[in-house]
Amino acid sequence: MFMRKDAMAAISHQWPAEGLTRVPYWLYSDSDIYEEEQARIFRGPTWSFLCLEAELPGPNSYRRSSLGAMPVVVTRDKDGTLHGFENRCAHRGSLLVLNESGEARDIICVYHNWSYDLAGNLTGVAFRKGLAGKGGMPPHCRPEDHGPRKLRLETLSGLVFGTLSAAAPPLEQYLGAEIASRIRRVMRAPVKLLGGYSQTLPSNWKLYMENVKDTYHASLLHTFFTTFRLNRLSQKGGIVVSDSGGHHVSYSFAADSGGKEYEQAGMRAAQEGFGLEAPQLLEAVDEFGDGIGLQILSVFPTFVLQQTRNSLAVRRLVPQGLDQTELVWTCFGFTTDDEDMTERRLRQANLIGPAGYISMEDGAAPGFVQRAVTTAPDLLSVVEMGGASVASDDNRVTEAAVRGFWKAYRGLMGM
Amino acid sequence: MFMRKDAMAAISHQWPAEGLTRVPYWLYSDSDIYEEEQARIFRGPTWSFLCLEAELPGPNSYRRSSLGAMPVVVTRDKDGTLHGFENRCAHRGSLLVLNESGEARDIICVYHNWSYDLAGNLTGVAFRKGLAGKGGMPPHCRPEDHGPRKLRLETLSGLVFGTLSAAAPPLEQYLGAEIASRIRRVMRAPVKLLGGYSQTLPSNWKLYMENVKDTYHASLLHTFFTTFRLNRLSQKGGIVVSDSGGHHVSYSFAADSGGKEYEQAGMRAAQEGFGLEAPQLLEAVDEFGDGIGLQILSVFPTFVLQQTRNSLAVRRLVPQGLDQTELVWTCFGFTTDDEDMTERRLRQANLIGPAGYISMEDGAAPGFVQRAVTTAPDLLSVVEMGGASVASDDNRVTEAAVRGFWKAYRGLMGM
Amino acid sequence: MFMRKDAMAAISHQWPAEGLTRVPYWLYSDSDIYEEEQARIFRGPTWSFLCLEAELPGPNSYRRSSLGAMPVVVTRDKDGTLHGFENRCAHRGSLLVLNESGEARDIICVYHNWSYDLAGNLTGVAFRKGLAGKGGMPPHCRPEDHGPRKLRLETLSGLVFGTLSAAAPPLEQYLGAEIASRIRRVMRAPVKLLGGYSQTLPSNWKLYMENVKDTYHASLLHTFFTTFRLNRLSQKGGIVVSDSGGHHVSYSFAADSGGKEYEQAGMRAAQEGFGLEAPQLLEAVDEFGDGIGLQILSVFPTFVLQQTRNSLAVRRLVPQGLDQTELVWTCFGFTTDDEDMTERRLRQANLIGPAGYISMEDGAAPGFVQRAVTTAPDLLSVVEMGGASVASDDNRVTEAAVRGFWKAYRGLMGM
Amino acid sequence: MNIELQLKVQDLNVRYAQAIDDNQLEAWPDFFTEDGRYRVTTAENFERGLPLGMIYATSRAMLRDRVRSLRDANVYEAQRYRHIVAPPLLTADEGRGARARTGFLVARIMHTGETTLFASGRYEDHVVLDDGVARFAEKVVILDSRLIDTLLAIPL
Amino acid sequence: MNIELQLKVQDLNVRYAQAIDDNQLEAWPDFFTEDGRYRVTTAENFERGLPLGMIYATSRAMLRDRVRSLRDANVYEAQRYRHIVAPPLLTADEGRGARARTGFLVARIMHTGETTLFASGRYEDHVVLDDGVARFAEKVVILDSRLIDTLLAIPL
Amino acid sequence: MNIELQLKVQDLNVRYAQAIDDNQLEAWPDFFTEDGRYRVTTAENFERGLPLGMIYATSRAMLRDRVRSLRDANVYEAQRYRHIVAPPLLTADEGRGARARTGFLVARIMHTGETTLFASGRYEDHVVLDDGVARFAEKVVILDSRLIDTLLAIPL
Ligand code: FES
Ligand code: FES
Ligand code: FES
Ligand SMILES: [Fe+3]
Ligand SMILES: [Fe+3]
Ligand SMILES: [Fe+3]
Repeated sequence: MFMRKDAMAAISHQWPAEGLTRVPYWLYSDSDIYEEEQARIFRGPTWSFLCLEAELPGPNSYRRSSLGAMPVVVTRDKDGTLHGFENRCAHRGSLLVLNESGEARDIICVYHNWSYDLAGNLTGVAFRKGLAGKGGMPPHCRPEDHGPRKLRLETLSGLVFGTLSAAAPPLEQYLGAEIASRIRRVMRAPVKLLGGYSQTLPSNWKLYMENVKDTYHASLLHTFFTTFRLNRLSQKGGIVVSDSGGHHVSYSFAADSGGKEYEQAGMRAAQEGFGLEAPQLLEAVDEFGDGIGLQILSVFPTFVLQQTRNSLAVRRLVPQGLDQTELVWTCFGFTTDDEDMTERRLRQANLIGPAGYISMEDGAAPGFVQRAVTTAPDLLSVVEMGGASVASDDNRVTEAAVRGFWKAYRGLMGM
Repeated sequence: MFMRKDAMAAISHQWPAEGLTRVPYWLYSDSDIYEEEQARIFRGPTWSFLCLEAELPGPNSYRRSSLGAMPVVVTRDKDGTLHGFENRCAHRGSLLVLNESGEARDIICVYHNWSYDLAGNLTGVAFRKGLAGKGGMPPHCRPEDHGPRKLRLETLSGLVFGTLSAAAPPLEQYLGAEIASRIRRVMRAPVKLLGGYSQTLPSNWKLYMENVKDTYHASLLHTFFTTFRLNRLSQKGGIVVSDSGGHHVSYSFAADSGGKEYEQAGMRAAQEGFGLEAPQLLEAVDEFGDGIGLQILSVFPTFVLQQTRNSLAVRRLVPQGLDQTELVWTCFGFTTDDEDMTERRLRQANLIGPAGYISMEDGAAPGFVQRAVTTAPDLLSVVEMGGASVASDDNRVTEAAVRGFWKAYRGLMGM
Repeated sequence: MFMRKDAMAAISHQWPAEGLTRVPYWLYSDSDIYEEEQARIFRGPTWSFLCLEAELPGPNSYRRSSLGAMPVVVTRDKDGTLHGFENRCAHRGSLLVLNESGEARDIICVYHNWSYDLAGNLTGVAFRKGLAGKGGMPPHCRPEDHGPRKLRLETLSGLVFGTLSAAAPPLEQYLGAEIASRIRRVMRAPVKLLGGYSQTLPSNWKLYMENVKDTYHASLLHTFFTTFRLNRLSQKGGIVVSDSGGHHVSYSFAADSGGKEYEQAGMRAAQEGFGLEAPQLLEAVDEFGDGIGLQILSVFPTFVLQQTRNSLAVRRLVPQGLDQTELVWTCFGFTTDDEDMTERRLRQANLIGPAGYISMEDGAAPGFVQRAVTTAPDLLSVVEMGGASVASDDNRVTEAAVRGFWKAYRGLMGM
Repeated sequence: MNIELQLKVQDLNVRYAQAIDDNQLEAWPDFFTEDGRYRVTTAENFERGLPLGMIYATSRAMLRDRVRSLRDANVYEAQRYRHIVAPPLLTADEGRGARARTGFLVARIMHTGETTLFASGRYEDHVVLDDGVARFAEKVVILDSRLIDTLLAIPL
Repeated sequence: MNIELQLKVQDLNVRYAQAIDDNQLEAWPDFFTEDGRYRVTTAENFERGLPLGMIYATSRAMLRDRVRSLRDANVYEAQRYRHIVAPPLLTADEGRGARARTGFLVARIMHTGETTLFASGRYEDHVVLDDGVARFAEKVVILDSRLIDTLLAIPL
Repeated sequence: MNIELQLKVQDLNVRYAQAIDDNQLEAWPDFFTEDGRYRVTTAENFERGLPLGMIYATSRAMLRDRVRSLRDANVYEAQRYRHIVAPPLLTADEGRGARARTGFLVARIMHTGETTLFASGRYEDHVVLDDGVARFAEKVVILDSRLIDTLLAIPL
């Protein structure tokens, strides 16, 4: 009799014997996997980036964010303390907060006006005692026990992270010393918001995170990059992979070694460069004093901190299904910036975002994979640049950071 | 090895021990549940509202409707008798009727011209005997056995209901005497159609039905309502819940007790009222002679009969998937109405529908719940206003009618 | 406890005892079936039409096509040899080719610039040896083993077919002599492309293929056809069904027997004809010299070759999900055509395609079935015109070719 | 063809659409005469001669009431419209004004960024010169579809 | 810039679109000259120099035949269009008429209420004055997409 | 109301949109003055006074650089736009030019045929006469949505 895929899938869902150098394609197209990730990763013992502290400017303010697909609210109460909780009412489960952000002393659910303080505590139940002695809620009923799940919050240099899990280690420990110091390097002063935008990615969330951690593609996919020699693998630089594998840093120095490996390799990316008519686009200053012109940093599962010359941004992902993900960008400078520096950051913002000279391809490439591998669920992706290593390295022709992602992923998914 | 959600779901799908005062959120996000509901509820022993008799004006007329997601046809034959059947051809399963409504003496499937009478009986098979003695259908073949499933129809005061099930009790018994009499109260004369429209609701069908039966939200979500004192929980009124639990009536008298409970409770809905510049909008007459200004009546699973002052409407739901539902409105008056009464109904129609002052929120609130609970499948909704009662009551600060819905639902779903 | 659909489905998924004269509706609405078809039929031992040789005009050209839902590339190398392979990179699985068609000496994946020859062989891995002695790929790593799956290609009179399976018999054997000769009849000279377009069909792919093989519907659904007597079942003609059942030909001669069966049967399609104001639309020449005015030919699973008078086209299907399918049309003539013949083909193209006088209905009818049968998964479609035969016949009032489709389908699906 | 009038009516439509799309709801009633009529209905109701509207106002005062309700009473997620209005087709040019039929599309953009084709239809307008200013004595919005996604808060 | 002509051509486009959107198909052929040509094709075919059309007529009579077939012979679900036509770009102003290029969007509204962005593209028109009346001597509808959802019954 | 100017600005918009929709990107910078400014931002940034743009150019040279990058460096799937631009609302008529606010919709058509409503918003333009030719001294594209599907390659 006809043998059903369900059964077959259950059998085939074993990680390949090769380990981290191979990734099975069913991970991107199985809807059960997607649901599992929401529970085990995003609602599990991981820290998700929620927003910048600067996005909650004053007391009695709130903004929406998410823990994977789960909607959450981040608030700053009247004493300036930050709180985070699920955006779900204790009563019938309505969203508690509808606006992206705003100011409020308390939160009132629109559906039946149950009220909450900014810590997410249920403080009022409309007509709890009924009306004129009739109706209302029995004394033994404890709706407070069904309140929105509260997040543990920790902030690092103005970045707000949250988790639902008591089992998650403290944030600094989760990040490790090197990642934390690389975050501090960028977040060196109070943040001034410059603006934001989002992209809808036609792919599974993991494909975008792999792209971020994939130091191998940078100079090959982004040919503006290479053509204008803004960055070449031949430039000095390297990667850092955290012990957990889940976090990484990729960096390179601004100076160009002038290597000719590209021309020798004779690859598409090596077509001879032409000059910009308006080179001021790239005019940058070494604001961090260490000569590093590019630093891409990721924190498992879905956070990115980016320094592209003087253009700074944080990104976070919101999974919206098996093959759709929202990418949220927030660009910033520092309150200490003068006008020229702000203008510089805005000009260099031409390099990033959905229209960015060196980032537009990243919006599409994960989708190219999604479309090709859905009909190859039982085949394997090859992740063996730099061997099987998941360690830090002083070169970027490696997929160590991608393997690191899968190391952390497998641990959490129990695969 | 990796444990799959399917298996886990099967385990978690147990109704919580608290009974009707708790509703598990997986009911709104599990696609198997959706399929089960189609079979056990909509194609099971329930009566679904199909249309108004007035929507089939004369003999030899038809219109499309649905039994849950299943497309059906309702007809009035040449003798004026009403019939209902599945909108599916006996042959290869094409829709039999494409237009929303029309006139016809028989129904001919466009695909291969098989013909049916208005009772849904297969009356003709094109080339059944072949052509020039060749081809055609073997004598033993009985395509009639595969004809569209026929509905049992019953009408009550101009409302047409249908069921596929022989096990469904007679309509009046299904409704119970009190619900039936409340229907007759409104349907007091021959109907004159005023028009209709539909809404796409971004939520599971059950969330909208709960909203209808939720007498607790009315004055809290709809602040136009309270601000203009069109209805306050403090006004005299009450609810009726049928023995089955599945049907309900909520009603209130037009006069306002002038209570100040809102101000005391100090809730959002209590902002001090301002007057209308054009109060004639609300000018109404007591056409039913009992002082009741508002009566909302629902019949399990998906019918609503509404009297908002002089604005009258029927509503029915068409589930279109786990998280999308179409809401179909038909507004009417009576053939006995004079011009002023018609104008009054049209003016008061500003209160209802997708743009209605006191109903637009009902199009959105169920979606607020859908979006918040999808990532909380294993948590529970709290339905304990008015305790655990599922009985009629003379006040509306209760969720008894919502619990009644779940009482009927569990019985049919075998949960 | 609550019994889940999954379990029930597994039970109900048995082919009905009646055999090929009944088709269960769950075949069109079960997502596991869809996945199974991709593996067992499209990636299994069947030949899929990929493109016309004329669509790869010169050496070093490529174009995209598909094997079911699987994206593939067809190329013509510098020696003129045709190749076909999966459109998926050996590395991380990106689409290799993005444009619909073009010219190239080799194929370079945009993501990390891995390169391939036009046969789909991996020829270059960027930085395989690393950079300045660092990074790169270990010598033992054989990414070549993960290259895009190669297709076996065979061409017949300018039609290019491909399969992934070594078990598929040679193309001519797969088709059988009669189908092959019927193909050769039409493809009688080098092809000149006239253009193309596509349709999105709101239905499962099988419903469209059944429509193509359904010689019974032609004169009943398409009333332009009958009204203008372009073709009547009463005209001489017949069908050919291959031994496998999967392929078919339907043909009729241009002359009209003038029979009155329609009027006698008194069916919708028989409304008295009116003349065309501009009859030159239908003016045709007997270019094949056999008097056959209409020949529709299908090859399992998803290829159609069509001759409607002098209008010639190939069609192929691309399943895009359970209830969506893309239909790709390419219309052509021959390099030997003179201007009048080209004009004739273009004028008669008014008969075909999404706006075709006798084909527009075929874009919609499968969707009518899809919408009606989704809520009848356990009911059966009746396919008994012409009895249970799956044989060739000299009349077209039969569903033999449709039964033939299911004969081939069941064999491959193991049902 | 009266180019002056044609462009005057088009200009009225453009300003009307811009006011709504820029969330200038308070300015909306002023595009109507004091006793101006506004009705939103469906082509289905309109063609079947059924009088029901989704919104039905018979004076500028009723429009102001709706604006105040939308601002102070009704609950709906932050959203905006983008109207694209075709050039008007003047069907009659009366002394004091003109009858105009105008096709339109409206995209709705939610605060989440989600953009959908929310409405399409035509305006059947009676435009008059109200001491020099072109205003709507009547505006009937006839929607091609009977279906509204979620709710209709902002006027069309 | 010839404002008069510009607005005349725009007016022709608006009336053409309204006639179709109002289901006045019988009026459709009269927007063409007696030997007017009408062709619907895709940008892909057009740019590759391939002559195939989805609809191809070389006279008003052929357009009338299509209307009669749509009314009496063809089977398709009730649906309507809503055209939004940009202002025309006059590319040449010949003695008896003008060449105009005009962008458009068409929304399709099914009887069920479902609204989709059905077509986008441009018109390449040859407009002539046919005893005083502006008509199409040729109208080529060039669709941006090669993809038609379900079927193309009502003309574009 | 200055009909001449109104139509001049509209004509500029139409030619601008056609150039982009016809893939004449090389002609795009010439719609701007030598030191013309071009910025694409979101209504959210604009209303909150945040200066960030998705694209930000302060000279024709920077626009030419972008065109050359789109042609020679950037990787994106073949796609085209279809702009529908409303009539402009002239908000100020200065000596050398005008301030115009113009609503627009943009459909995006992928090589696969897939058509989506890609963008909606308004142009805030400063149009000047540059030795007789109307050009943009500044064009700010304010998108109604903060969300871009996949990427933004072709300018809006
Ligand atoms: S759902 Fe929040 S108060 Fe009822
Ligand atoms: S499907 Fe209805 S006649 Fe064949
Ligand atoms: S995915 Fe093709 S080169 Fe990496
Ligand atoms: Fe990148
Ligand atoms: Fe309500
Ligand atoms: Fe057909």
